[in-house]
Formats: sequence, C-alpha cells, structure tokens
Amino acid sequence: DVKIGFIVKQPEEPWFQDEWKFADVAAKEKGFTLVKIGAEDGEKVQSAIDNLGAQGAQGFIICTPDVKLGPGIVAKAAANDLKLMTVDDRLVNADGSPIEDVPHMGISATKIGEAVGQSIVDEIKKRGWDMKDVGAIRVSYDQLPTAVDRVEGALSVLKAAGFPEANIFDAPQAKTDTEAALNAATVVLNKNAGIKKWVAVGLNDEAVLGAVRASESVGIPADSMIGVGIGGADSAINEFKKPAPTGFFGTVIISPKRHGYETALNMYEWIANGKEPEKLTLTAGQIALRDNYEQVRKDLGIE
Amino acid sequence: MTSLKKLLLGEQGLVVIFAVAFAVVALTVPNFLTERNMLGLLQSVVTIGIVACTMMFCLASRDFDLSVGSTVAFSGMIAVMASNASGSIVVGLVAALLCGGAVGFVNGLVIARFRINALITTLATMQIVRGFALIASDGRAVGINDPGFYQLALSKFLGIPTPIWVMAIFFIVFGFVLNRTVFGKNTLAIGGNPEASRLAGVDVSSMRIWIFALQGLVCAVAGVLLASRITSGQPNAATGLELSVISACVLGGVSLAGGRAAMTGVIVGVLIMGIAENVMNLLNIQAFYQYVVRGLILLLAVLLDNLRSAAAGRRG
Amino acid sequence: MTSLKKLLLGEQGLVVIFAVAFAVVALTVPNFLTERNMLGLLQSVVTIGIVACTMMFCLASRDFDLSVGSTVAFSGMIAVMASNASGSIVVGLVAALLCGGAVGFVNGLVIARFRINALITTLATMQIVRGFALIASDGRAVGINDPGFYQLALSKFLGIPTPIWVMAIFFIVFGFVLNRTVFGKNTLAIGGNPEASRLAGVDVSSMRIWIFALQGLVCAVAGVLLASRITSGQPNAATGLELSVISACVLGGVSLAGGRAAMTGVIVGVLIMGIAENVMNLLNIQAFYQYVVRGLILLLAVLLDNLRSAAAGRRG
Amino acid sequence: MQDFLEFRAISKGYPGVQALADVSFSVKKGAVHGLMGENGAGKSTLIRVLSGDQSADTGDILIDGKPQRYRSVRDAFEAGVIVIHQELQLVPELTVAENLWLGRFPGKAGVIDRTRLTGVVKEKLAEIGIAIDPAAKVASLSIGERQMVEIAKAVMADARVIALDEPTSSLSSRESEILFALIDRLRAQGKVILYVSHRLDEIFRLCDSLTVLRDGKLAAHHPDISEVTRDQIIAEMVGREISNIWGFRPRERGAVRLEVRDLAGRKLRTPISFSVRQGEILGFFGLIGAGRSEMARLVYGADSRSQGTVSVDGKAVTPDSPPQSIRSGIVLCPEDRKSDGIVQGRNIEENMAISSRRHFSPFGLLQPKKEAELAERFIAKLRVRTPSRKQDIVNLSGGNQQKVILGRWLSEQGVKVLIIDEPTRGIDVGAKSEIYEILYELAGQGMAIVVISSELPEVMGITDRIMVMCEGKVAANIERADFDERRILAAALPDVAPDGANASELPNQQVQSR
Ligand SMILES: Nc1ncnc2c1ncn2[C@@H]1O[C@H](COP(=O)(O)OP(=O)(O)OP(=O)(O)O)[C@@H](O)[C@H]1O
Ligand SMILES: Nc1ncnc2c1ncn2[C@@H]1O[C@H](COP(=O)(O)OP(=O)(O)OP(=O)(O)O)[C@@H](O)[C@H]1O
Ligand SMILES: [Mg+2]
Ligand SMILES: [Mg+2]
Repeated sequence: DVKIGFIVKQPEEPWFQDEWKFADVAAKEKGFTLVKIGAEDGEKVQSAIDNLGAQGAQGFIICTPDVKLGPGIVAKAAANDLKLMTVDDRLVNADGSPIEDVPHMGISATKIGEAVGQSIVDEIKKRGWDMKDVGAIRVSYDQLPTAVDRVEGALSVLKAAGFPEANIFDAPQAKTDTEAALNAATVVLNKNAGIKKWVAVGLNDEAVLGAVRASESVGIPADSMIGVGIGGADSAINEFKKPAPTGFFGTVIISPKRHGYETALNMYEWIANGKEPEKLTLTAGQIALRDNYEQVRKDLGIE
Repeated sequence: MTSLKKLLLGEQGLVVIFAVAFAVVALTVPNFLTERNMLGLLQSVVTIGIVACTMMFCLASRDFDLSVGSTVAFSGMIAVMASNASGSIVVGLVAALLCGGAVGFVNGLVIARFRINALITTLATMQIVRGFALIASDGRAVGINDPGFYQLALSKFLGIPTPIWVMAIFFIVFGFVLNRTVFGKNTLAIGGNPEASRLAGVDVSSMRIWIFALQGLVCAVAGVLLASRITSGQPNAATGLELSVISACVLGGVSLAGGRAAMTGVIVGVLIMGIAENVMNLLNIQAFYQYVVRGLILLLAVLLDNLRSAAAGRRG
Repeated sequence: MTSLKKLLLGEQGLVVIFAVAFAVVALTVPNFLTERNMLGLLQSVVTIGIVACTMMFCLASRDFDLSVGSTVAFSGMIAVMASNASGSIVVGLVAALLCGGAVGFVNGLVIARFRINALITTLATMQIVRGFALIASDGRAVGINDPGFYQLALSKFLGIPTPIWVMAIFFIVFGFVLNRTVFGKNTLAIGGNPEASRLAGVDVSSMRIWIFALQGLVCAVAGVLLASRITSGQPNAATGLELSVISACVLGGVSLAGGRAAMTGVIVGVLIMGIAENVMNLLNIQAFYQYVVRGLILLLAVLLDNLRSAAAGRRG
Repeated sequence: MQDFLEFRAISKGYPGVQALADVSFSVKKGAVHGLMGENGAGKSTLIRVLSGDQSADTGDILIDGKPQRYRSVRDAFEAGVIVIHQELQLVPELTVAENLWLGRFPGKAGVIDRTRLTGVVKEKLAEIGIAIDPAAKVASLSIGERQMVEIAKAVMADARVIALDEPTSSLSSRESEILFALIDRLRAQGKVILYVSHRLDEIFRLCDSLTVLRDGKLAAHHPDISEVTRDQIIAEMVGREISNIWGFRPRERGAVRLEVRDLAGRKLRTPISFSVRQGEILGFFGLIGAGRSEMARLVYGADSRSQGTVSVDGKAVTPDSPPQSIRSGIVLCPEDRKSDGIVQGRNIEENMAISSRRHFSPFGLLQPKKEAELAERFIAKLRVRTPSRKQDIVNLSGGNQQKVILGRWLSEQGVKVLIIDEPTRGIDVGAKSEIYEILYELAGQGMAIVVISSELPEVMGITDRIMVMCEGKVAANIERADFDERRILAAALPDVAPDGANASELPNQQVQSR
C-alpha cells in the first residue's frame, strides 16, 4: 500500500484546497492513499510529519509555512524515513540558500509579482495614462515573506517602466482578509485625494479586491483603477462575472492542477517505482482578464 | 481649575480625554480631519462598532463571547448564498438573521442551561461555526449575483453611507436599552452578583440566553453589511474580530468582572481603535512598528482612564 | 457499582473519563497506540503543555495572559539570534530567558502596580512583543548557525526526546509548587478571594508580578525548545497559542473565576487537545470538518466534566 | 493596669461621608472593650484603621505607648494586631486549616509543612471547642461554621490586640457561648480585645469598658461598664429613648396563607410540613446547621425541590423558581447579604428597585422618577445612612446594606408571604425596633411572615409561634403562650431528646381543598 502525505500551510485557502483536490485525482488514478494535513506553523509541521510517520506513510509533499523550516523538515523526514518533496515554496538552509536535494515544484513569488507588474504596465500604456498622475496602492502584509516577494516583484516592474517611486503608497493589512485591505486602502485613497488614477497590487486576489472596493467607496470610477490580483480563485472570478467591469482588471492564475496532481504523481512514482522526480520544476503563472479568464482556466486545466 | 478637574474626573472623563486626544490628532496629522477620511474611518469601524453593542451586554453580565467573528463570517456567507439561491435579497437577509440568532441562541442555551463556561462554549462554537462557513462555501468566496445587494453598503443618506447610519442607530438603541430598560438594568445586576440577582427574582438563565441570542442577531447584521461592502461572502472574514471587539469594550470601561458598562465608553473605545489604525496608516508607520504602536495605545488609553478613576476615588 | 460511581464522581473523575476515552481511541483508531505515534503526540503538545503549567497559576489567581504566544515566538527568535551572534548556545539560552522573564515581569508590573486589567495589558504586550519579534528579524525566519542547537530538541534520553522530558519535569515541579508550597496556596487564595488574602497579609501585588514573571520565563523555555525543533527562530510562530493553552487549562478544570486548579487536570486537558488533533489527522478528517470536530470535542469534554461535578454535588 | 491601646484623634473621610471625626480613647491591658453605635457610626472603619487595611487621614494609634506607623495589614500583624472583620474573609476553595494559616503558612523554604498545617489547627480547634474538620473546604461549611473559623483565626495568631467586628451576628447562642468563653480566656492572658456588637446583652456579659460612636464622633466613653445602664447606652447611641425594643402586639390570625407539605431537597432530606396564617409571624429557631436556611430556600424555590408542594392561598407554586415565587407572592430576604443579597457595583436605588420595578415599568421601560421616589422613601423609613441614593451599595456599612435589602422586599407589591432569614443581623437597636414595627404592620395587613433567627430573645420577642429545628427536622412547635427559653433551647439541642413536642403533636392544620 502506498500512502502519501500532502501538507499545506493554509488549509482554508482555496488555492490549497485545489492542490489537494488535484492530488486526490492522482490518488484515485493510481490507487494510493492521500493523507491531507494542514500545518499553519513550524510546530504543526513537526507533528504532522510525526503523524505521517506513525501512520506508515512512505513519503510526503509539503508547502511549508516558512522556507527557513528547511533543515528541520529534512531532518524530521529522515527520522521518520519519509521521502520528501516540496511544492510552491522551496526550502532553504540557515544561510538562505535553497536546499537543492529536495525535489521541488513551484513558481517563484517574485516571478508571479513580475507578471502582475507587467500586466499593469501594459494596461497603463494602453489607457494612455501618464505615470506621474497615477498612484499605486501596495496592499502589504509584510510579516509573510512570500507576500513581500510578490508585491516587490510587481513594483520592480512598475519602477523599471518609469513609475515614480513617490507615487507608491503602502497600505498595510492587519489581517489577510478583504476587509482589512479595504480599510487600509481607504486611508491611502483619502490621504491622496488629489490623485485620480490608481493601480493596486497585493499578496492575493482578496487584498487587491479590498483596494478595488475602497476605490469604489470613495467614488473612483472603475476605469480609473487597475487592480491585478494573484491566484485566480473564486473571488477574482466573481469580479469578472459581475455585469459591469470593475476596477479589478485581472489576476495572475497559477495552476493548482500541476502543483497538486503532478507532485502527487511524481511522489507515487518515486515510492512505487523508484523513479526519482526532477530536482526542480518551475511552472508559470498566466494573466487572466475579464474577457479571457475562462479560456485561461481551461488552458491551465481548471474546471 | 476645579471645574476642569471635575470635568476630567467625572463620569464623562473618558469622553473628555478622548476629545482632547482627537483634537491633538486632528491638528497634527495631515489629511486626518477631512470629510473623506472621517467617513472612511467610520466605515472601517462599522463591524467592530455594531458587534460591540451586544458584546457590551455580554461582558456586563459577566459572560464572554469568542464566537462573534465566526458568526459574522457565517451569516454573511448565508446571506449571500441564500439570496443567490432564491434570487431575493430579503430572503438572504432573513436567512442570515435566523442563522446568526440561532448560533447565539445555542451559545446561550449551552451556557445558561448546562452551565458550561462561556469562554469554552464560545471557543467551541467559534470553531464549529467557522467550520460550517468553510464547509458551506467549500472554503471559497461566494460572489453576489444581484447587484442590488451592494447597495446595502454603497447607498447613502444625507451623504453618509448606510452602514454608518446602521451603526449609529445601534449605538442609540443599545445605549437606551442599557440605561433605560429593565433588560439593561437586569444585565448589569447579573454582572454585579448573579446569585443575588437570581434570588431577587431576575430570571438569570433566560436573560443570558436572550443576551447571547441578541449577540448572534447583531453579528448577522454586521455580517450582512460586511458581505455587501466586500461584495462577496468570505468564509475567512472577520477572524480575530472577537479580541478587537472585547478590547474596544474594555477600553470603553466595560468591566470584565461584570456589572459595569456604558454606551458612551464603548463608542469611545471603538473610535480609539479605529483612529489608531487610521492615523498609523496616514502617518505611514511601518507594518511591524504598527504592532508596537497599537499595543502602546491600548495600554496608554487604559492607563489614563485608570489614573483618572483612581484620582476620582473609585475603587478598582 | 457504588465504587465505580465514587471513582467517576471523585476528585479524579476527569482522569477516569479521560482514561476511558483514551482506551476507546486506542482500540478503534489504527496506528494510534504505537510508540512512534505516542512520542509524536507528546512532542506535539510540548509547547502547550509547558506554557499551561504557569498559565494554570495565572488563571488560578484570577488573571489572564494573552501574551504567551508572542513571548514564545520572541524568546525563540532571541535565542537563535543571540546564539548566532555570539557563537554560543548558552548565551542564546540566557538571553532568551532574560527576555521572556522581562516580558512577564513588565506584564505583572503593569497589572499589579497600575491596576490595569490583565486582559488588556497582555493583549497590548501580545502585540508589542510580536512587533519586536518581527522588527528584530525583519519579518523573516532566522536560521540557526550552530547545529548543536538542534540537539536540544533532537537528543533523546532513554529513547524519549528531551522536550518531552522537559515537559514532564515542568508538570512535576509545578504540580508540587501548586499543592505543597506557600506560593501555590497563596496563588489559589488570591484567586479564591483577593480581598481576604490581602487582609490576611498576603502580598497580592508582588505575588501577581511573580506569577507573570514566571510565566514569561516558562514561555522562554518553550520558545527555545520550539526554535530548536523547527530549526529556526520564526517571528510568526505560536500565534493563537494563548487560546489553546487557556482552553487546555479550563478543560482541565481550572476555573476562570480563580481559586480552582489542579495539575492532573491540566495535564489531561493538554492531552485531550493533543489527542484530538492527532486522531483527526490519523483518521484523515477533512480540514473544514476538523474545525467542527474540534469544537464538539471541546464542548463534550466540559459537558461531561460538568455533569460529573453536578452529580457530585459541587456547586458551580 | 495601664493604657495599652490608644486611639488619638483619628479622622477618616470618604467622598461625601466623614466616617470618623477626631475619635480618641484608650483601652487597658487585659480588658475587653465594647464599641457600639448605630449602623454607619464608624465602628468598622475604626477597626479597619486599626488593622492597617485603611489608613487614617489624621491621628495616631499607640500600642503599649508606642505610636504605630504601619502601612499594610502585614505591618499591623507584625505589631501584634489581629482583626476579625465584619464580613467573612475566607477563601472558599481552601480548607479550614489553610484559611487559618493564610498569610503565614508554616514550613521551610516555601514548602508547606503539612503535618503542622492540620495538626496545629486540629489542636487549637479542639482547645476552643469548635467541631470542624480542619481538612474540610470552607465552601462546604454553613455561614455559622464559617464565622467560627474566622474566630479561630484570632486564637491561631498570637496577637496582643484582637478586634472582633460583630462576631456573633451569625452565631446561635450555643456557638456564642463558645466564643464568650474564649474571650474570657484571652482576657485572662492579658490581651486587649476590642469588641463590636449591636447586642447589649453581650456587651454587658463581656465588656469591662465601652465606647459609643455616633456619626463618626465619640459620643461617650465609659472606662467602667458597671457604671452605665442599658437605657443610657441606647440613648447615647440613638439619641432617643427606646423603652421596649420588641413592642410586640397580638394580632388577629386569619386563614392559612402559606402551606408547605412534605417539602424536601438535596440538603434537607427529611420532608418538612407547616403552614402560616394571615397575620401570623412564625419564628424558626435552631442551632447553626439546623437547616432553617435550607428550608427557606426550598420554599422560595432558590434550590430545587426533590418532593413536596408549596401553596399560597391554596394555589400551588410551580415551577419552583424565585421569579415564580415572587409572582405568587412569596419573597425571601436571604441570610448571607454579601453573596446572596447585595448586587455589588450598583447603587442603592438600583438595589432596591431590582424586583419591584416591574410593576411600574411599562413595556420594560424604566421610570427613573418613580425609582428615585421609592428609594428615598425607604432610605428615610429605614434610616439608611448614606450621602445619596446613588451611592454604590458596597460603600455602605454592613447594617445599612441589610436595610437596603429589606427595603427591596418591603417595596415589592402583592407580597403575601415574607420570609426573612436573620432579619436584624448587624442592625442597630434603633433600627431593629423600627423593623419590628414594620413587620407588625405588614402582618396586620394580613401578610404571613416567617422569621428565621438565631437570636433567641428576638424570636421570643416578636413571633406568635416558634418552630424549633434540629438537624434538619422540626423538633418542636410552640405557641407564644407556651414560650419558655429552656424548652426551646432543649428542643434545639441534638443530644437532648425533644421534650415531647414532635410532629404528631403539631396543631391540626386546615387541609385545603383543591
Ligand atoms: N469605601 C467607602 N466609601 C464610601 N463610604 C464609606 C466607605 N466605607 C465606609 N463608608 C461610610 O462610612 C461610614 C461608616 O461606616 P462603618 O462601616 O464604619 O459603619 P459601622 O459603624 O461599622 O456600621 P454597621 O453597624 O452598619 O456595621 C458609613 O456611612 C459608610 O457608608
Ligand atoms: N454549600 C454547602 N455545601 C454543603 N453543605 C452545606 C452547604 N451549606 C450548608 N450546608 C450544610 O447544610 C446544613 C444546614 O445549614 P444551614 O445553614 O441551612 O442551617 P441554618 O439552620 O440555617 O443555620 P445557620 O443559617 O444559622 O447556619 C448544615 O449541616 C451545613 O453544613
Ligand atoms: Mg460595621
Ligand atoms: Mg441560616
């Protein structure tokens, strides 16, 4: 019997739900058991691995709550004699260099951010805005390293395209939900009432959505707002389904299918047939807009 | 001099301190005292403000409710899902109120009838209800089909958005209930001495059930408004709301040991929380430092109030 | 028959109920009663277990500490950073203990001397200390340079990992302190009737300071072990720990109204929390349903205990 | 004998109240000194100043000629002062022994010496004749037993100055005798004892000298008690003469109002039956733990019944809950005012109106004017000493709190049965006679009144009939005409067989037809 664990850092997030769902598909195809465990912090990760060991699993895939947990996870996996693969976030050593022995599939947070930034720059140009008149809301959640990498990635593209640094405003979220982003973004908008055109970036769709709602509540018309989110989950799709376009311009969809299905499959092959997976597989995010999101989703194998 | 002292040390001392602090902030922080910012500030405290109304009753009667955040999220979800399914916003609202009220009622029932510690009970329902919200939506945000739903939050009356009016009405109504009705007085009496109140003929257990049921209903109202503001039902909304609301109440002088509460205090508490966030963002304080500043403001506010009441000779 | 009844309704009734539940789980859940799983289970409750020891004192004296999670994270960070900087693990440990103790001491000082509500004070320090942890590390985890540090958690004695031993020692020591020492009795007395204790000459305010300082120290120990287990100092570690620890204590019969506490109860409470998580994962219960199940277990556990003590005639 | 304890010009004010104004007097070594005065006269405040709990605004305390400068209870204890406060100061969750040692546990290096802990207590309790298990949790003791534990504190600590603030207010005569013997022994050991009481008998039985306080000022100081009379002291206290405190007047007794049949509960196992007629005042007498309070709580529905019925004017009261009882016309004034009576943190007005306001609050809306009127009326009628009706009840003196609770029930409308558990506990002589007057007046209007009291003279003085309880059972039922102190006491004592009066001899009660 093959038993494989799949540990994720935020089990409530739709993204991870989807990863699990696709991993389940692989499990059904190959006839192995998949054990899904949520582990929000380092301590939970440790006990989750112990738990898998106790259940007699042979290996597991993990999206770690923090990449610095690397050495601990590697040691724990070894102690429990479990094969280890990572997804989404790559483990690093104490010195910050990636642990290259552990097979990984993912996409770099910075890369996703850059895709966001690029689509915003393109749209600004298309609308013919002057970057000097445009403000950027940086909905930030800096205690999450991935979040920092994502927004910084997006902003670096903006800056490279000539976006004035002085027009970038920080809107720190107290929590990662839409309401917190909405409240933080409202302050930025009110503080800079002189700026009429805005763009917004954030850690995920919910954060950008908050900025878009804030722009609506202070009366900024939808065509003066370009918000690009990350994830492509239902919050974003709901925006596209609204009868009139909103300031939520697009979202970078990353495919949970590959991340979930392929990692589970690779792990199975590794355990059952001794076929070791690639050390590093990088996937790509794809920008989805109001008029093409269904096609993009289909391309990525969602729905 | 003495009249100033009287003002500061009197019943309304907290309000006076707050007014002074507000004036200082208004004069020193740019962009603070603009109409837009004020409206934004008020809108940002709508959820906390509404829920604080009934949390005040809950604390005043020596109880505790940790399930408010989950109930807000759950009833928001229900409102969206029910109105999507039925095509009628009214059905959605009624469903949300029913669900919120039911959660509160169950809380109250378990706490009052089975005499289970309120902290544990509501900690349990907090998780259960959050679970329900996640299960119902499969962990995803649910979009609103009927744009009319957004109008709940977007519509304005006399230039002020509806949610702020709702909050103001709740403040007035619950302030009245606390001070001018038997219900309010009985709540305070239960908090002061539950056994003595019971022997004085107050039906303590049905009072507690009522208070929790009311809390649930009010959470549902907050949940509906929140869903309308963020144009979707989100199962992860309002996490950690319970602690913010309880802090706002305690800041406003509501005693956790029961028996002491005042609506003006709670309003001030809610506003202090909102202004702190608002000003920190206006001043562009870095995210990590915001934690520290938030904590210090909390401490400072209670410290000031304590000094005041110590000077006034009230006993802790 | 009567002796069974006596057993169930006696002081140790909770332990008996727990033993029965444990037996049922062991027989029905596959892989549960294996040495590996038991060790994993125990390791998973080390942080909660250690912190619960002093939280028990805190609650027993009618206080409340919400800052434990932040303190655990902060002192873990400090341990890692100080030992990285100095190259000596001992320096790191000492620094962590000092910082943890200092946080607790400040909590106690503010609460006891300025008579500020413990909930608000520790809510404030919870944020301030979390802010410090984030600022110190710039929001990122800090890796451990010296692999010797991992040995704190990885080393074993008689086949059992060191953290479990540490937890066991804490259980014994604090159980002794609670029942057999002046400190323990004074704690219970303060919680049971602060006024009477004060009039009997117990130095209530220095007792409270001590209890909080101890809590801080113990959090530091938990933080060091945690950092060692997860091989890094993480500013976001142990969020929400406070509620888990308080639940474990209350489950174990510690009264939030003060004055009632027992070490066996707390141990059982900690184990119930750990077993619930463990079994849910072993049974592969879906994440969303885990919320519901967790809540129900919590309710069931207190309900059972309440029925028991009601039958035993103890008054709520 | 020289002056050992001296108060010099002590003053102490609270917001709105001058609790003590320039009080000076001294007490000799080996003397028991009485302290008397109306409710709110400042007795407890003086004791609190002595104990180090509160500090005086001005003035000095001298012990053995040395001025004391203590800032805390601990300092006072070190100086040899121990105080038994008016309100019980025990920790219910701890055992008797632990309570007695609290603040100075025996042992080395912080580890408690458990053999000494219970051993010494057992010895001391036996020595003073108190039969309480040192290992019992205080929560499981009755009020009276708790009071005895408090008193044992005074013996445990080897103090030079002992102050007792109304120690007998919840003791019955038998326990009081134990206390008196104890005090005699302490006096013989040369201690200084300050004794606060509202009971003149005790004062004359115990004290060598006496001080009377009035409105916080020294009203009289009598270095030798044999030189004063009762009436003189009353006049000094109250400012007027009271000739006969009981003032008993016979009344017409009508039909049966309250009918209790086979009532039993968890703490009162033997079923109990009795009835009270319109206009009748029925007294319940017994020793501590006789079960009178339990009986009253069962009748009122405060504890749930295991069997039996209670009916008022022939109508059964169900379900058994306090609100239901109040609606049916039964009210209970509980014995333990601190835990069951006052609502802490609320003012006098709110404490009074808590139950009766439902009569004049349409749709649950308050009528502040009516509440104020009501409060003012009863503050005046019961002579509650307070700066205003908005005063927090915890700031009142013990006796004044009791008056407010009485006011709560006197203001209730439609009361048919009034049960008062220890009605005059801690109440001064002047107010006592007024309360009795009110009881007669209410009975005259047809109310049935049940008075539970541990003060034999009081039960004998004001009731029409006495039921004596002993160990949870009714031991005797005696009409006023047959009142006899020895007979009542004999019935109350468990070791002596009841003198013939048993349930079969109870007067035949009218059986109500349904
Ligand atoms: N903490 C306080 N705040 C305000 N007033 C107080 C406080 N404590 C006592 N008083 C007032 O001081 C006065 C004296 O009270 P004290 O308790 O000394 O009376 P007492 O002589 O012991 O009366 P009793 O016989 O009823 O016990 C009373 O008027 C009381 O209301
Ligand atoms: N909380 C309690 N738990 C257990 N037993 C109790 C409790 N309270 C009282 N008892 C017991 O119940 C019995 C009846 O006590 P109760 O106080 O009713 O007597 P009483 O006649 O009213 O005397 P008094 O009021 O003067 O003490 C006593 O034996 C007492 O020890
Ligand atoms: Mg007094
Ligand atoms: Mg009694």
